[in-house]
Amino acid sequence: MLVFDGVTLDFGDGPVFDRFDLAVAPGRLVALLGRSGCGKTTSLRLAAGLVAPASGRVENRFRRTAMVFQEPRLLPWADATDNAAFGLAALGVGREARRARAGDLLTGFGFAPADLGKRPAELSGGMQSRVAIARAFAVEPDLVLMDEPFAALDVGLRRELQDLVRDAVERRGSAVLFVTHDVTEAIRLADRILVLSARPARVVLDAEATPTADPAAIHAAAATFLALPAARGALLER
Amino acid sequence: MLVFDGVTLDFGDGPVFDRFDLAVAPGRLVALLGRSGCGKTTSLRLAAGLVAPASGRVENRFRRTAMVFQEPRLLPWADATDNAAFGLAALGVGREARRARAGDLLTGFGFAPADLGKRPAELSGGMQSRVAIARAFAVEPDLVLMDEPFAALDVGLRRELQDLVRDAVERRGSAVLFVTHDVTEAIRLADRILVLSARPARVVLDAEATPTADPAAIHAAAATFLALPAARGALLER
Amino acid sequence: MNAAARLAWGAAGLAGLAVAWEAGHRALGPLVLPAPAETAATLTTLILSGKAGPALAVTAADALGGWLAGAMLGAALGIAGGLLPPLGAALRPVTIVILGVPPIAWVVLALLWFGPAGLSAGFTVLVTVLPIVFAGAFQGILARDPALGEMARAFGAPPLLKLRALIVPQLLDHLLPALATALAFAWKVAVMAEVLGGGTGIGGEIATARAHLDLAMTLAWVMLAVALLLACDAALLSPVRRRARGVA
Amino acid sequence: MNAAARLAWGAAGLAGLAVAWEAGHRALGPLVLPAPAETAATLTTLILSGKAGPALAVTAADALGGWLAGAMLGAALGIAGGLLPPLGAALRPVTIVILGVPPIAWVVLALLWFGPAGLSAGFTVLVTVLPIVFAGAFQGILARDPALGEMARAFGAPPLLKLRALIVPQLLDHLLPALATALAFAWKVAVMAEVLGGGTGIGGEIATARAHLDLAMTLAWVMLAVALLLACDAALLSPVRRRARGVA
Amino acid sequence: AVTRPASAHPVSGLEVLGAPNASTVVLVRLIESGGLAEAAPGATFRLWRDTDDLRAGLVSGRSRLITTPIHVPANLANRGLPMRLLAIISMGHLSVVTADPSIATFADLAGKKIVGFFKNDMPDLVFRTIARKEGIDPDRDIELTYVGTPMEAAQMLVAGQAETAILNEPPATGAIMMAGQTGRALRRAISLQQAWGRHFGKPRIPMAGVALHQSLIDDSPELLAALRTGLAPAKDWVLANRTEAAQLAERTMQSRPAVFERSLDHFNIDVVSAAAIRPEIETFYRAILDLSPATLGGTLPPDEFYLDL
Ligand SMILES: Nc1ncnc2c1ncn2[C@@H]1O[C@H](COP(=O)(O)OP(=O)(O)OP(=O)(O)O)[C@@H](O)[C@H]1O
Ligand SMILES: Nc1ncnc2c1ncn2[C@@H]1O[C@H](COP(=O)(O)OP(=O)(O)OP(=O)(O)O)[C@@H](O)[C@H]1O
Ligand SMILES: [Mg+2]
Ligand SMILES: [Mg+2]
Repeated sequence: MLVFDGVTLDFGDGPVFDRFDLAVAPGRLVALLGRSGCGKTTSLRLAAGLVAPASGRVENRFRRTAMVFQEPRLLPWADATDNAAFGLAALGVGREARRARAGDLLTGFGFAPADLGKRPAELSGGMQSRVAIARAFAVEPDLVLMDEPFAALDVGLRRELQDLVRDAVERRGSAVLFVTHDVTEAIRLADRILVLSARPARVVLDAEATPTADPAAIHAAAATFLALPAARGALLER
Repeated sequence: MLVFDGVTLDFGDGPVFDRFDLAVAPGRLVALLGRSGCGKTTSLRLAAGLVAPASGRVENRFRRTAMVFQEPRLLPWADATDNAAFGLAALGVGREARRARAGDLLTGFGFAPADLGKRPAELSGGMQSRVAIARAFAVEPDLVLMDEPFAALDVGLRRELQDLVRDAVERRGSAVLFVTHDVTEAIRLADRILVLSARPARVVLDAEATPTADPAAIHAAAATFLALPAARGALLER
Repeated sequence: MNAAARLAWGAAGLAGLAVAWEAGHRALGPLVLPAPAETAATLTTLILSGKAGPALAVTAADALGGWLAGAMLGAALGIAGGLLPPLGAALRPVTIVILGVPPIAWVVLALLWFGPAGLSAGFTVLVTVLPIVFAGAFQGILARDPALGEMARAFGAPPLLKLRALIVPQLLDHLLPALATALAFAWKVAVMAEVLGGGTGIGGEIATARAHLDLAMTLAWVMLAVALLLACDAALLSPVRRRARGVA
Repeated sequence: MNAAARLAWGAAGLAGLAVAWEAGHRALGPLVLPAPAETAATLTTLILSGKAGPALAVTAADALGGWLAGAMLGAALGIAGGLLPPLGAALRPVTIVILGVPPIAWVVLALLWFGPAGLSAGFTVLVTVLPIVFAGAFQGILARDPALGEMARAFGAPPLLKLRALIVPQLLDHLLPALATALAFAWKVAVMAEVLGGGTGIGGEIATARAHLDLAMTLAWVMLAVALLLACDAALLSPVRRRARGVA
Repeated sequence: AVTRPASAHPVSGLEVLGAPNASTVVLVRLIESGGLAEAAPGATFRLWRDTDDLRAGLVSGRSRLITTPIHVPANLANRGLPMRLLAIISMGHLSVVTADPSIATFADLAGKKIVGFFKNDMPDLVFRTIARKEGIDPDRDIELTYVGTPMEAAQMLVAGQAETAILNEPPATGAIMMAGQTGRALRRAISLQQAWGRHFGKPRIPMAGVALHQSLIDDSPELLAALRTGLAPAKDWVLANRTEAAQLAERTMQSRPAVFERSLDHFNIDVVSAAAIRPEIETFYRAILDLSPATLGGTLPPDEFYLDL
């Protein structure tokens, strides 16, 4: 269970959060939507314990948390495999074993054998994203914090990885807090969709949802969703 | 006019381009689609003269080129305004004038006054993207090279900025080479859509298009587009 | 950490050093290590008697003049060498040689060119400072982010803008510590050159105090030199440190 | 640029230095600057006569021993100071003082602790090397990318992994040039300490050559020390330089 | 030497370099009393710190008149610099100073720890020469260690870090006085001059002198004449006016007057023509040549090296 309880946070130019509440239970994928700069990334950083709230409480009772940052955040001096294996290294997995596991994951994500040894500067943007995603999933986390993880990926890869995430939720019972700008992606994946207002962030729409892979259903739902005044106000209008 | 004529390029692990041709005329927005790692970013870097082809010719006859990189590439020690003003500084515009112009642009992109003085590390991902976009448009370029520029933006901002790009094409007659993963975005914006194959990159689909802002028309066209075997093969299937 | 806290901790560090000195004095006796208090008293007398001023002016001119010249030359060569790899590869071993050659090898040259009193101490400082600053500038150029360089090229930034907005801010990361180290060396080397040289400045006074077997006096002069070094570091480098990366 | 080109350019730089030396010799005469050829001949004789070996061993032990000890202490303190800001703020002025105090002040202490022969040259080297390496390590820690640190925290990386995979590779950027500078200083300071001290090692031989007013011999010994320094730099630091950032 | 006809032009801008050695006070007195004012108006005086300083002064032509340990001009003459030795001004100022009551003669040094200075330089060579003559192998029979300068050796003696050291003047006097203030008894146990006398004839060592560059003699015979007439009276004045001499030394050579005055008894100043005691000088040079030929540049200096006072 991940719980935000009355969280307040201010970077010095007005509150980003003001008594903000949130809960994510195992086996649930919660999608966060909201305009740029509203506090989505900050909420993930709070969840990961990278910033502490000024007041209120953040409690993460999951055993193993992993994070996909908005940027890849790869070690520039390590190759793709070692980067993908970083989380495993943090768990104490031996070098050979972790490289094998990371290599398998990356190959599954469309890496050619020659790409496995490339350093980040030699990888395309989407390849870097995939390394960052592999790094998170390699540790088989109970809670995955994902910050627009598929923004740099083409349609095909995006679908494959979306399926991977759903799979983790359904088969392993992982919890996912998923930030995205893409309403169709949220509808495709989420058990629950939260729309945040501009700063200070408040939940203006909290909708239960049923994940689906059917394109027609997704587009229909997206149109309906964006027609809701709360979503419209928070996502489209100035 | 931007012309690629028989361009070949190899980073040492097989060719990325092998006798690749491309032309972008003034007043035209050409969208590039293709799977991750196929060479889209590399084609923009060739156009900007940041890499030279091993053989073949890249000719850029536009007077003023600007680029929006896949990552923001902001100066970490400069604030948002100075970063957005960098292109103007390169043109020799005085400090006050360029900061004023950059500040106006950023405000137009949804920046609050307090955000103008923030350094990149204090900006959200989407805010950094916007600074990079402002940096490019501030110089009123004839040719804009854009690498997934709106991937980190919410629906509302994305639409606004898409309109800005179309505006530059239609009113100023700028040319745009636009890399995106989002088929609906390509359909919304492009005069011509190119789909690249996997490495070595080849144009597998070359479609003239008519830009439109009507959501229904866009979704219909996107479905039709993805039903084309060439697009389907290049974008969705492994 | 804010400036006040940094200052307080710095003072604490220096106080620790003074305590160690006092302990050494108690353990070894005044003939080996005079008491800090006695040394400070001697220093006060020196300052009040007006003897400190002129010596200090000479040493400061030697140290700061040599540092400035060496830093400018070293930075210019380091930047040029960093931007032009063949030049850099050619200069690197040369600067190592310059750094590694003990002063005895060129003291005759310096004395001949600059005379015993005049500039020879400053020249020795220059020769010490140059390679240190060269290494810092060179590394600063090499370590810069290529992604930002590409961005600047894509926007056709002229060389001067690149220098000001990209190269210098990244350079300072490496250049500032090199300048600080070089500054400390400048004081030390100036004093040493004076001790071995024409007998002017603080070094000359130290040589005399030593000839008199007067340890407290020797240490008082050393203390003066070190105090000036700390003052210089605070006055010259702290502002740059604060402004670093603050360039547009 | 590949290793061969770098080597060639480096040799070109050193050749330029030799040309300057020859020109100086022609202009100033052998009493000021002996010919490079004469010096090289003297050096060859020295080596063949077997006098060079033992002196060299003593100096190498002084220089490398002091360097190693100073580098380890300096790096440890620098890393600790970088990771713990108050400690860093306290240590910085202390290291500046240590750096800025002229060797004459240390000589008394060194003589006392280590006697006239033994370790006093090594100690002087340590005292010179420590602050240089401290500054490099300190800056290396401060300059590391906070985004990567957050990433490691998010994955719960244990301290050792952080050190190995994140801190060290970023550190090397600053630490390696500091180690190289310190190494050059180590040789120079070891030689100088021997010149001023008990008369052992290359420095002792230089002191003797100087007492004989034999400039060619003095420079031959200096050349030997510098050649060793260049060899050391190539042997000790180049591998690390090549491996830098190659850590998992 | 060929001397040109006397010129009427005085030498201007002459920088006289004095050895960092108490006997230099003789030449200083000569300058201060105006003895050179006519031949070399505006002559300045400065101590040289090491032979590099001296060499640069001589090569550049700034300094052509010096006081110096006498092996230095001989060495330079052998290297092609036309140096001439005019007079000896110090007949030796080395002694073994100790806190060890058991040391009275050279033989007592056997098995002891002794601190020396300027290894392989003249003081060391003198000590080694005498030790050999006394039947002591300085490398085996005694534990000889070296420090850089006499000041450090004196410091170690005073601080009790060493029991016995070879010292020159005035550090020997300074060490004894300072130790006395703290109740530590130091004394001059052995005069190296006396020891020298036992083996080489007279109990004195011609150690320091006044030397000139040949070009100075050519340019200004008047200066040479002024030196010839003035040096001996300058010495006499120093010996007769010890307090004033000490003050003079303080002003021009940064000595401590109290130490200097007491040390006067031990640094054996005298003014003797170089040509007149050439045999004694050559005895000294030969002794050095035996031990370390390079110190003199390999051979004895040529005949024209020695000038008459
Ligand atoms: N400097 C380099 N060294 C080696 N290989 C490189 C380098 N730069 C790019 N590549 C390779 O070239 C190929 C094309 O890269 P590019 O960045 O153009 O892809 P892209 O189409 O932009 O992909 P994405 O959609 O993921 O951004 C990739 O396989 C990449 O690994
Ligand atoms: N270190 C910081 N210092 C000051 N302000 C900060 C800092 N980090 C974030 N902010 C501010 O907090 C707000 C929320 O930022 P956050 O990164 O959470 O936005 P976001 O919702 O993730 O936006 P985006 O969709 O653009 O990524 C922004 O206004 C940003 O400027
Ligand atoms: Mg964000
Ligand atoms: Mg790309």
